[in-house]
Amino acid sequence: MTPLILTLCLLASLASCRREQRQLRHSPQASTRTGGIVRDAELQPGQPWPEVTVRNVSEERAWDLNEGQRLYRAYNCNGCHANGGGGMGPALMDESWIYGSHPENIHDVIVEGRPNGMPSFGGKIPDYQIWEITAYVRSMSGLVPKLAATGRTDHMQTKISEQSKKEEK
Amino acid sequence: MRLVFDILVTLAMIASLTLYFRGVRSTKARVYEPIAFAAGWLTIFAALVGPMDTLSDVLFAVHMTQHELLMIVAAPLIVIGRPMIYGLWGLSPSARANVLAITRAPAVLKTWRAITGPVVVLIVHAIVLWAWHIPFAFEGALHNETIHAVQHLMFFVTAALFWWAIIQGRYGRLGYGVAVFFVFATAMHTSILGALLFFAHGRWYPSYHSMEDQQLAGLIMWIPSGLIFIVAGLALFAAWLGESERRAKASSFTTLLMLLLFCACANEYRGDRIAEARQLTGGEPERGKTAIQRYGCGTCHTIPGVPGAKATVGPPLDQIGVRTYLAGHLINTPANLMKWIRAPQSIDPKSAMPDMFVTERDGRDIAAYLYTLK
Amino acid sequence: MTSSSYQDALHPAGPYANTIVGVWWFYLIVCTIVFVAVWIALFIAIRRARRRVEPDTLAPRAPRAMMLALAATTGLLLAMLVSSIAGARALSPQGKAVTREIQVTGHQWWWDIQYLDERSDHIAQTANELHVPVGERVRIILASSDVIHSFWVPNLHGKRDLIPGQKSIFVIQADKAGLYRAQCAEFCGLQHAKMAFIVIAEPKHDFEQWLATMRASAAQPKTADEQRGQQVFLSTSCGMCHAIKGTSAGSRVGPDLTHVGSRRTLGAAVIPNNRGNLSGWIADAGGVKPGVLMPPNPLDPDDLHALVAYLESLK
Amino acid sequence: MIDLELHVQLAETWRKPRGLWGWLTDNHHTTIGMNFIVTSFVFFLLGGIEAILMRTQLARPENHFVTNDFYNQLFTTHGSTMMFLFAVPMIEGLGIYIVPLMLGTRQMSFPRLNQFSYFSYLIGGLLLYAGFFLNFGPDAGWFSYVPLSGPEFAPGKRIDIWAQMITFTEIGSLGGAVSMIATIFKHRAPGMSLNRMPLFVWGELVTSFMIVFAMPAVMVASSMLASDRLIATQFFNKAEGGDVLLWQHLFWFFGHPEVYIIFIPGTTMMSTLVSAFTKRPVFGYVGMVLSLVATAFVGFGVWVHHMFATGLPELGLSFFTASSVLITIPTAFQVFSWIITIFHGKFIVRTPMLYVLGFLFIFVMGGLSGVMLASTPLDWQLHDTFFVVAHLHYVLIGGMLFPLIGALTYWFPKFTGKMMNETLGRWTFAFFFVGFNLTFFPMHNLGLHGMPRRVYTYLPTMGWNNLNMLSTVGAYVLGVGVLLFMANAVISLRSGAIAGDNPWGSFSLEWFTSSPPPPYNFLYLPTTRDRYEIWTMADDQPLVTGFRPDRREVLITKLMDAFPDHKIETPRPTIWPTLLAGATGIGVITAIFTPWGVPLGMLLAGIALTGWFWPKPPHHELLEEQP
Amino acid sequence: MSETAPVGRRFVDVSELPMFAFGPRDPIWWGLWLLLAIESTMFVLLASSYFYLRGNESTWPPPGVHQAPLWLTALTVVALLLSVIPTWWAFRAAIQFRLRPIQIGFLLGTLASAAACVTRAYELATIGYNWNSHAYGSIVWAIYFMHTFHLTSGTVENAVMTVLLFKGPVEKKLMPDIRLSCIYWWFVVVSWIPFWIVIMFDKS
Repeated sequence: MTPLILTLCLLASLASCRREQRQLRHSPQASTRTGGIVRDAELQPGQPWPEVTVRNVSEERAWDLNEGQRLYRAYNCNGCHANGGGGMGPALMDESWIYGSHPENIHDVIVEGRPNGMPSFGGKIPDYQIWEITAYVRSMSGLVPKLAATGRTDHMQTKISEQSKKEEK
Repeated sequence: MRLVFDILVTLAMIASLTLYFRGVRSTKARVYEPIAFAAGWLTIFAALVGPMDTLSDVLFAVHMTQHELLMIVAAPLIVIGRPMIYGLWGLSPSARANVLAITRAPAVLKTWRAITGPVVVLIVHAIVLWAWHIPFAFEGALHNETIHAVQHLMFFVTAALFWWAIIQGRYGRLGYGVAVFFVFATAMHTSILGALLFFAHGRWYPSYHSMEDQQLAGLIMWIPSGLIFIVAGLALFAAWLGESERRAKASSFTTLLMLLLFCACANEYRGDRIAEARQLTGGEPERGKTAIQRYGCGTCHTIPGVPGAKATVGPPLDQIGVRTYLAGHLINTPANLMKWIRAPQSIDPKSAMPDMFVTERDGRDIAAYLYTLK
Repeated sequence: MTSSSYQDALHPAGPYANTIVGVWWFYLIVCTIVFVAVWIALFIAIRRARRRVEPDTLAPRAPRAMMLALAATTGLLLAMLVSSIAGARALSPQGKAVTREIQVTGHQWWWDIQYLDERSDHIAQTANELHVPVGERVRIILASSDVIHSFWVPNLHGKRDLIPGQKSIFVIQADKAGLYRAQCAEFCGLQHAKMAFIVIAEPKHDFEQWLATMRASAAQPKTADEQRGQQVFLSTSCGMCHAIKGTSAGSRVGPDLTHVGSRRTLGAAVIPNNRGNLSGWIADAGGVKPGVLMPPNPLDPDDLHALVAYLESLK
Repeated sequence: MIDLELHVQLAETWRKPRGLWGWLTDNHHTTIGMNFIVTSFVFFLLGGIEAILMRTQLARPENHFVTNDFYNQLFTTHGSTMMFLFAVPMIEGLGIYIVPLMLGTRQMSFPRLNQFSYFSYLIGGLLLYAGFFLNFGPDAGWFSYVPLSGPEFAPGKRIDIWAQMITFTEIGSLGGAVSMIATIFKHRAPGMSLNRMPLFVWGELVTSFMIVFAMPAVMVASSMLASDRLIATQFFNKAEGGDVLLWQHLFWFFGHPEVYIIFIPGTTMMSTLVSAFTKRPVFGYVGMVLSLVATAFVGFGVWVHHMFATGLPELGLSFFTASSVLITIPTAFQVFSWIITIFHGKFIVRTPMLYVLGFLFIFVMGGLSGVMLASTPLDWQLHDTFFVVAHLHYVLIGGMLFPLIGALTYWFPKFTGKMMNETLGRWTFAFFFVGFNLTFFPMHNLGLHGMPRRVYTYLPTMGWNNLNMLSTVGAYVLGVGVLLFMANAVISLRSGAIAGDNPWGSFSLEWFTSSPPPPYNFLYLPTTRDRYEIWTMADDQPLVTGFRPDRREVLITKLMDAFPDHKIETPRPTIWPTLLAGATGIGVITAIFTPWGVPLGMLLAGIALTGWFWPKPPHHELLEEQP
Repeated sequence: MSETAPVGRRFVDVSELPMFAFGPRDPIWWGLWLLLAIESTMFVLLASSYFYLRGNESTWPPPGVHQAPLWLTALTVVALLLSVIPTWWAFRAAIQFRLRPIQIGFLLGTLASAAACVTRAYELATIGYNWNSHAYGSIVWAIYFMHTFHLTSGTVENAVMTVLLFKGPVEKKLMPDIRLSCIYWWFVVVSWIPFWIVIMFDKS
């Protein structure tokens, strides 16, 4: 009986480990490194960016997503984007993405800033936090694994929580 | 308006007191019964007339104390005093007969049974208690004397019914164990209401201005009242244990064996039962039935087969043939039953059952009839 | 005062803690007597029982002994109850005039402290260091920005929870000048163990002087090093969370650093404030407090030294 | 010869299935009771290991034995384990095993409900430990205060696991309690009126009633928490009209009675042991019963004293202090009763009696520190410090674990037919007693000297170093005591002295049959006429006969006087309750990940219930339509 | 075929005792009432939470709350109340061992309870707020959930009983269970009334 249970536990651990992982101490490298793709220029003529997919591990970790949510408020992202509904800045919970919806696109937008008001946060926010915010931003439009998504916050609810009934729009 | 109510209350109370003590004089009451009644009566008087009532318009805590006095001090005390029996005896014989005629009407009896049913009293009292604390209702009572009077009446009456069911209804459907449970359940919901008042962030009733006042009112409902409930619950619990011991003592094993044999042999035919009853008592069941009507047993007891015998003053006598005890402590033998019918006070001086001067022959016949009830 | 008694309920330094300690000793004495009495009774019982071969029938004295014991218990309980209620009454903040109002807000895992004033520009803001004048009643207004914390200065008073969404009022008073340590007493997450602050009770004069300093804006950097430090502060991530009055840094996410150089401790009273600790804290706060919300800051060494110099200059 | 024949027939009718299948299907109360006892003991060991790890971490200041994150999981899992997976199930299991024997019956009222309860509890426990071993053990403390345990500050599935574990084990406790109450009311041997029941039975009865009224509160609370986290309800979100303190009210409305749920049976184990080893009835039977009932009653009204520091309206504090210290009086009555009983009895020094003395030392001290904590001023200073940790361990270990180990030693021959080794037993006690006091006494001082509870480390300058080290050493000594107890159990099981039917010469009916009891418990059911039946039993005391040996018939007696009333047929082994527990388990665990778990669980449970209640071929009297 | 007495002892022979009993004599009666006690405690705690949360708000229910239409909710209540009548017949007939009224009572009772389920489903679909809208929504939905759970399981139980009764053969032993089913169903009915009143009419 016991070996059976143990085996089951081990198997389950393979499936669950990442979502519950909590990185409580971050290396200095994670604070400085600026993203998966290093580019030469901020603006590039011609075709849009090639879609290079970067795996943002923060998207798979509930803790990181929750940190993203906290930082989103702490760094005053909601000042312009509100709670994802948009205001001075564009809405983040709808389907349209001006600069692409992939993690590296969003990451780059945060690092580099964009015309018409989006400041550059590169060097101001540690890189790992940018990835966390990226993950959270993507979670607002349901682009991350649902099981890891953040819960509702203990604040006024100005948007529908990631995990709640969606048809109430 | 207030004065009118004060006068009305006072008059009603004096009337009730007079009636009760007339009744007490004309029957043999246990010592503590009139005392309890008088104490309960005084509590009501203190709560409804005088400074407490005046203060209750200004101070919620006093108002709460007033309600608690009515519900958990006065009501049980009055119930212990058995107002219905003595009140009845306090009436003139003709009035008594009239009242009895009314109360013995099947509709009245049915209603009475329904509203004093164990679960019903619990729920009704709870509903009344909670419903009156709805701000709209409570405020209404504060601003209108009539509504206020209705509120107090409902508090008192449902509480009295509650206590009646658990204290006096014991030989009927309720054992003390259930009583303990009901006291516990009522203590729980009352204290939850008190706690809600105490923890409320705002004032429930605009007429009372102070937050502390409301908190104190909640506390009074919660803790001192809870204590009274605990004491009542423990007393009932002790009574439960005692009753269980009394019941068990009688079933010494000879009786136990006899009864089991009895159960096994007794068959369904009434003819056999009648023969058996005759054999046990030497009386005549059919004559017993008419004797029962003649002596008025049905005024207090529910007796199957006897027309109109549906009362709940005393214990119901159905299946008395298979009971272990009579009068709580007397082993159920024909001799004991006859003795009990003929001279109850010789067995239990505190019994409310009156001595009706039943003749020897009638006693035998009544016993015979009762023993056909299985 | 030894360093080991600066967070200690048995070394009261003010009237409230004193009241509590009074109740405590009374309770302790009564409880000790009860405990000893129970064991003496038990000892006698065992000695008697050991000598016996067969159990005896119930002695008529037993119920009386029980009644006596219960009566004694009730009496002692009443005595303790009276002392407790009297103590609670003495501790009540109601109707007590105070000289000052301080708002303490709990954050995961540090304390934001504001000295309230009618004039908004007179509000002094600091963190993890509470100064109070000796011999004066101070009203503390407690709030929380995230989870439940608990404000507890054992040498001055009992504890009071900081509950999100509600403000509670607490009055403390220190009679002896000195330094007392306070610690969060309600489990609040990863760094609950290292969420402390210090209370400094000082004579009124010193206190007023200190408060005046606190109200002022930050000192301007004087040396080149300090100037470069300020530059670093404003251009890197520091300003995203911290505020320094008089500069463009105004974020309220982390503790206010306007007078950080004058503080005795860092990281919510976890390490003493000195150059070495400050540098290490900036570089990698998580090394001292794993789970802390302040990220590691791998600054260029020169930048780091300049930053430390600047922060130390903020007296 | 007739006896032998009857034995063969009954043994066939009541045969317990063996092996894994037997474990899954058997519903006899001795099997279920033993399952509960063994499982909860395993959880006790796990909780103990967590405690040792925590003490190791705290042995020195700024220790790096475990991380803070893991430490938080440790103390949360430790508390939850000891409260929900050890104490209550152990008490229920012991009751399920012993109470029917004490009552002189062959089976409990609802055997399948018991079976369902056990497997619910097991699944709940496994769920918690699956989470713990997979690095998502809950980390918000065993009372999981919101908002720390809420959706914003506790991301991931850690707290969901905790909340669902609570729901699950509470279903188990409630089922066991219902079954226990019905059994005690209706299954007593003829003649065992209510006030002739052994006190242990009273303890189980009162505790079961408390479970019925207290556990729903924590189920409501944990469901609210889970739905706040999973479907974004707003029960505890102040900004949307919720309330943080609502959680504390609901939780402590359960949490305080929970303490009495745990220690009331402990006190009645004490009464049992005191009687058995002084050879005389406990003084003041009615008073003892009333004490239990009074404790239970009052226990529901004092939950607020856990919240003195939350800034409640000041007006109420004295009221709450007063009502809290009320508990002292019934408890004091019990303590005095035992002393009076010892005074008038013999004093037989056997291992269980040592635990009685240990209880009196530790529990009295714990009770007194409880009186201190009920005082508002002292509570403000002592609340949430190590003083509270010391107090609650003095009360719970003193009040429940010491009597329990004594009672397990006392009933070990009943379970196994072998005696436990006396010498080892005394050594065990010595390690327990010394280890316990060494561990927890210094914590009083630590609390007074300002050490808050639930800290994973402390600074070296705080002056707490020596006391903490002492406490850690004590924890290891206590751990050795537990190991000794287990060793003793294993050794005694293999080569202990044969016990015989009634090795202690004790009084209640569980000793009226062989040890261990046959699957049908009693060849002929006994009748009783006294509280201390075996001591006063007449030679010609009647027995009960007349059951069909080919069916599992059980006698039902009347509530008050235990007069034989009717018989019922109890079910044979069946898999369905286990499957129902599994179905509920699937539903509840799936609900952690998707709300669809709820309908899924209901569907599966519906299937299992259909199997459970599928009509069997009728073999009782049929109803015929009357003309 | 029953146990015989051991030689040389007195005995109590229970072989003639019946195999079932009604009311408090029956252990399952206790089981049911204890279950009801548990469920009532839950309902009471939910109600207490409702009133506790009520104290936090100045307007209650919060602005913008639209309840299900009153007539629809009243329809549920009416269906529930109507179901009491046939179940009452069954309840009475059970102790008299008369099969036909029990069958009819349960058939009609099941129909009424199924009707209540249907209207309840419409009710839930028309509630104009969500459980995540605010604490009011959360607690009211919780109450709805708890009661609907009991409503459904009560209806299923009624239906199963009806099937068993019509399918036969029916043992006499089933009669106490019939009465207990009725009691449970009445609990489902009665427990809803106060909540219905509170949800529909509690406004400030």
